[in-house]
Amino acid sequence: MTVVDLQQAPATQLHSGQRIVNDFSFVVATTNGTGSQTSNNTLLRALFKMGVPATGKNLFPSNIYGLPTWFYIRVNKDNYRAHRSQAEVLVTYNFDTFAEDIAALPPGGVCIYPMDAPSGKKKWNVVTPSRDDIYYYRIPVDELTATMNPDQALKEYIANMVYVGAVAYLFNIDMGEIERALSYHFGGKAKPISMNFGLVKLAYDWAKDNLQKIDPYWCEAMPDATFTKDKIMIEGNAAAALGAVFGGVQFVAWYPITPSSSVAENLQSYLADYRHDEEGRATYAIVQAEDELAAIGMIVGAGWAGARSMTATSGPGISLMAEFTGLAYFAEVPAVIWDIQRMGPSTGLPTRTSQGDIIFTHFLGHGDTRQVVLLPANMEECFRFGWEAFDFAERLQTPVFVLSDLDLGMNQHVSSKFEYPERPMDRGKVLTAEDLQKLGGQWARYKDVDGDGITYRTLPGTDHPNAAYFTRGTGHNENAGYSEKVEDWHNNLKRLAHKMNTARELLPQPVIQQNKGAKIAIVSYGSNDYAIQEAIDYLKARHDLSVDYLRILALPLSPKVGEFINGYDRVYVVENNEEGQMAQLMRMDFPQKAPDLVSVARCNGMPLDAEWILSQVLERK
Amino acid sequence: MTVVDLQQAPATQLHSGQRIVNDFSFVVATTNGTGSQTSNNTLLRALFKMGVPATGKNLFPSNIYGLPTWFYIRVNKDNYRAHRSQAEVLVTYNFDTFAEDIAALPPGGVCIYPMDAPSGKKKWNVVTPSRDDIYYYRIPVDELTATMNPDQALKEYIANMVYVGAVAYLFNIDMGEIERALSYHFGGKAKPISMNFGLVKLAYDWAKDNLQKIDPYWCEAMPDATFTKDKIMIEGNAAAALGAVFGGVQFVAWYPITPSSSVAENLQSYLADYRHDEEGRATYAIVQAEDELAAIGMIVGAGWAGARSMTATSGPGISLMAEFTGLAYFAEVPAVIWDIQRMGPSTGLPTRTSQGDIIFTHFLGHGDTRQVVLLPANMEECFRFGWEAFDFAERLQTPVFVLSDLDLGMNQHVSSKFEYPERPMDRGKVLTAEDLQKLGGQWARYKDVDGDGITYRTLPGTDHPNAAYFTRGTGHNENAGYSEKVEDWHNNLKRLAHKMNTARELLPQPVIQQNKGAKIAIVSYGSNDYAIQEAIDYLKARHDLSVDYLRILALPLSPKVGEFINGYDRVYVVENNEEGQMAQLMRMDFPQKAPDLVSVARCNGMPLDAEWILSQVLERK
Amino acid sequence: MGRTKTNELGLLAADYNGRPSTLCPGCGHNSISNQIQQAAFEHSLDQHFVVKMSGIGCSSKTPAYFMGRSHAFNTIHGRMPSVTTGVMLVNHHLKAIGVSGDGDTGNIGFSQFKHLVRRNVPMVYIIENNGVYGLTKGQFSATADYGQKTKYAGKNELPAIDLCAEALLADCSFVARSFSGDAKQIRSLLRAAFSHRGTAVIDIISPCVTFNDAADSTKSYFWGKEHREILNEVGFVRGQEDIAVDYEEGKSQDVQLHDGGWVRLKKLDESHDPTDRTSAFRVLEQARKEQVIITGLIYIDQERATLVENARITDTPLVNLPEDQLRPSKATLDQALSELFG
Amino acid sequence: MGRTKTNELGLLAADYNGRPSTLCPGCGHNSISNQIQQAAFEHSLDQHFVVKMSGIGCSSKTPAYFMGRSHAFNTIHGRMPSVTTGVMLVNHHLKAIGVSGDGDTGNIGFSQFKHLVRRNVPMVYIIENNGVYGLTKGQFSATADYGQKTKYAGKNELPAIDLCAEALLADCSFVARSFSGDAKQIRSLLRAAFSHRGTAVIDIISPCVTFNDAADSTKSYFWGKEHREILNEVGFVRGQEDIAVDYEEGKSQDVQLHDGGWVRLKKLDESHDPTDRTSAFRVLEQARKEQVIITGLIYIDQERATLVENARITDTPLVNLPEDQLRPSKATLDQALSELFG
Ligand SMILES: Cc1ncc(C[n+]2csc(CCOP(=O)(O)OP(=O)(O)O)c2C)c(N)n1
Ligand SMILES: Cc1ncc(C[n+]2csc(CCOP(=O)(O)OP(=O)(O)O)c2C)c(N)n1
Ligand code: SF4
Ligand code: SF4
Ligand SMILES: [Mg+2]
Ligand SMILES: [Mg+2]
Repeated sequence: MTVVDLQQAPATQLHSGQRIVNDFSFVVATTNGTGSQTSNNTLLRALFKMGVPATGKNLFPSNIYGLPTWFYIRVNKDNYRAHRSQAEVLVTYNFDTFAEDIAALPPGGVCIYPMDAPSGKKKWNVVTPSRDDIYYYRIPVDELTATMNPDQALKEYIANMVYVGAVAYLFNIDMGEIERALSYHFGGKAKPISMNFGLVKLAYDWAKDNLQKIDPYWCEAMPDATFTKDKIMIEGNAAAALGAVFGGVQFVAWYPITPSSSVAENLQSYLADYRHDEEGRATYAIVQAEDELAAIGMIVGAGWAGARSMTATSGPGISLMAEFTGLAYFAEVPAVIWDIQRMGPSTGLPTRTSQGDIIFTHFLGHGDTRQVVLLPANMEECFRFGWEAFDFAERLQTPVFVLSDLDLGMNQHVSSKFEYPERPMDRGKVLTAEDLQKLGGQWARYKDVDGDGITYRTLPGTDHPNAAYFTRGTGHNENAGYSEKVEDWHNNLKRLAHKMNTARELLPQPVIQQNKGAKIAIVSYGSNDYAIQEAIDYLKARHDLSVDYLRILALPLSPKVGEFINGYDRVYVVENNEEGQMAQLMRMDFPQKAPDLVSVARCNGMPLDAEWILSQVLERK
Repeated sequence: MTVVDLQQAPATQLHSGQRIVNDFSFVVATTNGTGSQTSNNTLLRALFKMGVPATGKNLFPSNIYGLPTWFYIRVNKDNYRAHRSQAEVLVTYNFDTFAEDIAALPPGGVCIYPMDAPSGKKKWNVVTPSRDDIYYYRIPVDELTATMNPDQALKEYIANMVYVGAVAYLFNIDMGEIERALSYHFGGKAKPISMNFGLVKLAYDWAKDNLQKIDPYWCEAMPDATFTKDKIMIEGNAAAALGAVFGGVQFVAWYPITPSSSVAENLQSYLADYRHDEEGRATYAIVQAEDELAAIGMIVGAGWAGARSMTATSGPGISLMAEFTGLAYFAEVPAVIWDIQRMGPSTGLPTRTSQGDIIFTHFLGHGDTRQVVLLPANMEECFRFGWEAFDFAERLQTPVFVLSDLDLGMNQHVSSKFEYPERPMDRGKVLTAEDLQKLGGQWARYKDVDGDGITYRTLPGTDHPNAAYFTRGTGHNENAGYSEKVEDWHNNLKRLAHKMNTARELLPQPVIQQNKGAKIAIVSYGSNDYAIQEAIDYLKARHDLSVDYLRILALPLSPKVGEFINGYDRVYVVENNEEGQMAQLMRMDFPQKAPDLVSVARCNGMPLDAEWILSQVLERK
Repeated sequence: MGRTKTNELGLLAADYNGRPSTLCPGCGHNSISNQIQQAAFEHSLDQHFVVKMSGIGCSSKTPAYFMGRSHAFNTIHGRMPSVTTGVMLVNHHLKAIGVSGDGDTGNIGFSQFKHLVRRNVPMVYIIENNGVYGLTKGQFSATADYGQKTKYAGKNELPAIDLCAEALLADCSFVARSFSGDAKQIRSLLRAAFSHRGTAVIDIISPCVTFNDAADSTKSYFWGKEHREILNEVGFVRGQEDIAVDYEEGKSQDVQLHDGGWVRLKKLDESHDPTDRTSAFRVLEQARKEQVIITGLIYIDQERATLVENARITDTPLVNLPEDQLRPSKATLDQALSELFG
Repeated sequence: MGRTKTNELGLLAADYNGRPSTLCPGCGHNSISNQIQQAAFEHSLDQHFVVKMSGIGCSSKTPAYFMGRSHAFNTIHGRMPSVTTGVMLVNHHLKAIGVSGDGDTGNIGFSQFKHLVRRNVPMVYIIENNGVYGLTKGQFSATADYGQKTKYAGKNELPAIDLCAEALLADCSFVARSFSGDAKQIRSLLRAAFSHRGTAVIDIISPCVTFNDAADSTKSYFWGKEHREILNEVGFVRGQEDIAVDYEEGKSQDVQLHDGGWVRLKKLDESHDPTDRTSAFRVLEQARKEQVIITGLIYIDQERATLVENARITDTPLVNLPEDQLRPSKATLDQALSELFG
């Protein structure tokens, strides 16, 4: 990049004069730890309150301070909420990535950047952008910030409000809503609100006085639209935690790991708010364990003792939990494990999203182990599985993994208000002392009385002389006695397989979307949903191609998945990992249809986007 | 079982008078920790030296003392060496399993049992066997043992020699060979040899004087047969260890676990014998780690530093090694991990064999990890992979898992003498200081220079200013620098996938056995080989069914497997686990042929047997 | 008397039996099992509210051999502490008796052990310490003596970990040591431990008859040369009678093990103040120097808050709370949602 | 001078630089990186024979920021000890500098740490101890002070693990403690550690600017109420200047941290005999009682055999042995086979 002294940015008028309204994306390039999240969320929230569907994606580095961060805000009047990899409007405070950020803009794109040094460290005033086919606006970040006289320590933080003001002016974002958003952010505290909003207004006014709107992008309030009406904004990890609180979670053990920590941290704060008895005693316990081996061990212990227990982790933690979840599978102990997936292998990219743990988690544990997996796709399902996972775990007496991902977990998403659980808790087959009394003390821990593969258990502390049994990860007979007998082993494993078949029907069934006459279909799961919905619309609209769609909600796979795929010439299995892991699992479970499954898989740290899916379907017809 | 005083066992003469020679099985029922292994191996070895193919399988419990143990010896003149689940001749000292052991005999079977109490604990003298369609011989174990005047502590141990003598007489086993076998066992030490052989002879003579041979089973020396000529007897774990010693293993770290401990223990003793320099300093190091996490960590460190390093473990250890092997896969560090498979899930049955870790190990590590796996089928391959695994690990710069099993690892098998490695060690792509000098210091750790996906590494301690690089489990670019860039991530993962494709060709290729005109085939791997060979012979001989056979030696699967299976109407994938795990992997890799794969899988702790395989093939035509 | 005597719950000693042991005859662990069930009987422990917790090993199997009316969880190797932590937090009315081995606790489970103790999880934590891995046939554990030799594992070149000192350093609130043959001492320590609120660690030297068999180990039996010559396979186990000792507080006693080996035990007396942490350290350090095994109650802190207390949970154990205390109302959900941006 | 001075290898201080740090400005870890490279320069360490080992955490990232000409292995969380053990056994000519955090060492890696020390693996083991998990945003680690509060993690109800005492109890042969701001002391301890044969543990209190920010922590900065009101998100990090201290042996010094918090440091003097293990324990126990951070060389044992020595390996590092020393001859194989039954 040539460095010259340049007071004015080039501002060639390029667009045809047509306004592009509520259908473009912003990207805000900053560095992490500088407080830009407040500004970004403020913009997002203001748009949301204007009735404009807006989706935010935070692309942040795996450190604490000073490395590049990008925040994407997609504005879309049709309520498409998937990530778009192309942003038209760049706001940047990050000198280090300026060149690549500029290069990524489409022709006719917009770049907003400082004319002085917001952090006092970089020479924005001597930079020449490398392209002349985009619109530029320059803003005096430092100067305006200084006007507020902020505490030196807070200067960098406050400075972000300058772009909020400029963007509000340039793209017509409601200042009232911005104030509301800030007020929400600062919990109504007058001082920070006035300080921050003061600077927003200053910047807004400066922009109004000094900038000429030359680009075609506009936001417009959609007062009649229902996309955001009665909706909330929340992160998936908070939704999961809230769900668990309403699932009656009794015990949480965890070990910090990005991007799952906020599940536990939200649990901590929601539990503190909502789960005490009249005397203020907690109806839950939460432990930060010394590592993941201990976290999973604790929840297995708590689950065995009869509590609804959970942990949250990410890839490396899943690896470390293999031995214990194998035990829980075989000894039939309920437990709920949230895996907020990030990019692997290994430590990988801790702050990038992926769906890479599907196969590994489903088979987690040596020696013929199969784990139950739930696959939430949105905030509603994060909340729902938050409570429902306990029902499944206790009903099936097995670990239940909920595979969310960083995209769902750590981004703000618009959501319907969560529905209160529609049925009482299912605590599964537990025999009390009274039950045992009635049975004359006759029962066997691993005997399949009901024919569903699920047996009865007692909890420690059951006051009956026949209540006790011996729990073990070694081979056992129906009475939980140690056994090396071939028949005992076989019966037990057959029953476990049968239980997994029960699970196939019990677990959430796939969501199916069918049109008459479609010959091809997409199968997918989890956070890909937004992009797939959009891609299906485009395939119809642009290419007149009808595509049906099945979204998997759980593993082991429902027989409905098999029935569905049998109806199509070709089935595209779309997912966000390298291997095409779900396609692999489907090949295993539905070998007859394996030849017609097309794996559409990619993993680059970003959520999938509609254009890419569309192109894959078209390419591989 | 009725208990009466009975001096004579029923001895109905049932057989037609035809002798059944060298084609039947013994089972010796004792309790563990009583020293019966010496006796059993003595019989096995004597048969071997008589030229009679004999295969031993030890079925022992997961404790140290006093629980039921069965030792099977299959005698087969045609050299079929698979396990047979049916034994015709029972020798028992175990009162507790007497009833079930008797019940398991075929009509016309033989039962040899004490007439007094060998351990002084059980009332053998008052027992009535429950069947009258078998032959009985009773032997005065206690009385004969007492004659030798053994140290009280050794009585139980020595008493086992009584059945050796009786069996030798009844079934015509060469006493000279028995003495030789004992002499081998006791390392030539005169005192124990004479003590033990003395009792064998005493029992032999007693039997000669007191027992009338009434059953049809006979052993006969086969002086002209070549099945045992020039052969050795060895356990797979010893073969593996010996192989590793000749593979130049430099570092071993391990944590005890059945059935893998004897890999390390054999290593320890072989290394002590054969791997010191002139001054008696070790050319290796071996560490008993504090757990499997440390064991794998140590060998990853050693592999990174440039040493041939290995560990041996079993299922639970594999679970615990998931995180580290994911790191090694991604950071591209060589290491060799032997998994002597036992029955899972969880702690399962530690002393029973299985092939249950195939899928889990192949995908070991969260987030799109793929591991290289070798699958030895016999002693020759245990030895061979013992050294060759290092070549593959260093060539591919990745962990190499060798999946043996308890059947191979802990039983004595007849084997050809091992061949000395036919090529020098392949230490892989390592740049020395001189290499770097020549390159002018220009190199990049993760750059695919040769187009095979395998890149060059330097070792710590390379005396060149450009040698160093930074090894990490996080996303990295070609220069091993931390990178969150999409392109860097993609390029790296694509290269890793490419490397795995290189592996498909580099690793041992499948062993194929084809007959003209066969329409069906069996695919299998590992220790199933013996049973499959036998089943194929029977299918031809008894049912005139031609069956071809491919034995997989490595994962990821060779393209040859795909080519092979394309040639058949139906392919039976035979294996010793619950899920049919190899069938699943084949469905993944060869979806076009998935509909024609038939999974033939069973896991009951015993090696597969020919009759069962045969029945499965016939049933599922 | 004896056999027909009942305790406060009206139970016979036999009501505290478990299944027959499948350990080697003479294994120290069997003596400990006997004392656990005897102490439980004497203490009138209600078995229905006891959980027996263990890892993996010969020692970890023993919960099957005592108190058959109690729930038990034989978990995985080295991880009993975390499982017990979970159990006790969700049901603090239970009494947890954990049994572990020196390998289970000092090797693979070392971190869990230390962190459990640090958290002061209410439980009795018994280590049946033989310096070897019994179940996997005699390899050294981290508590093996420096320089110790066994015929299966050769010579140990590493210093022994002292699990009492480790517990103490991790702020353990009850630290004791005993010897498997000292029935009376074990029983009285167990009864004290049963009454303790926090983590009570009892490290019991418990010789492995089968594998820890060289003369120069503080935890061993000695087998003569003669025997070794004959027995060159692990497959043979020579059963033994239990060892029993009984000696006074403040005294030391040299105990001859079956095969000639000796251990020197020294029982703490009243001059030792078990509430003084510094002096507890000193006593252990002294014993280390003198190569004796100090037995008795080494340290106790009755004040330290337990993990359960710190959790400030309901008096009713969490597992016994009814649904309406676990699932907040619809109104609460509405409240929570209203606090979100929306 | 300074910048152009060369050491015995003819290298400039700058030759020991690494990549620019990506830690928070003012993070104690940065000061330590500087001292490591400075000490390495002064000590004329040959970087080609140094390996920089680490786990995961802000601290564990730092090997990227010093000595760019040395190989480095940034392993996985808490497992640096085992990896380093493997490295040093196969190439004992290397010098290993391990960097870990308190979470990495005291929590997830606790067992590996203790067992490494017990084995006396030749290496310098630096703990950059801030009482919190920096990289995952401020949760307490096991070294957090009892009762400590931070705005992100609330109040810590558990006793702190003292990693020096833990090392000592595990028979560590070199135990030292320092403070990230004490450049001179760190350098001299590092140079002593570089010369030590076995495991040299240096626990360096290294405040986390960003998360350990309540006044009542011995490892913390204090942020005023005012600030907290404005900043309710973790997303903002306030950079700071490094703290520097410099004081005499035997003296104590109260160090004011940027935001008002204090720590009291006390430097050991010559009256402390670092070869006396009992007195080392006493010094640590005393400091614990007085709530001061004792700094300096706490314990050293120059005699204890290292793991490498116990392994009795060739003088040539194993990795440098040629094929003919690694693969025995065909005759040896024949010999081995002939000893099998056959
Ligand atoms: C993860 C794992 N690794 C290894 C083993 C094998 N194993 C079983 S018991 C045991 C050692 C037991 O030693 P200790 O705890 O001292 O008990 P002891 O048998 O001596 O009473 C080992 C290593 C296992 N079961 N699980
Ligand atoms: C197995 C695993 N669990 C959790 C994490 C997440 N994690 C990364 S760093 C860290 C804590 C680091 O704390 P510390 O060692 O004290 O280093 P600091 O950042 O404070 O310097 C954690 C929990 C991980 N990377 N791997
Ligand atoms: S092997 Fe040792 S520890 Fe295990 S049961 Fe036998 S004597 Fe006891
Ligand atoms: S978060 Fe704390 S430990 Fe991490 S770099 Fe910042 S100041 Fe240092
Ligand atoms: Mg033990
Ligand atoms: Mg820290």
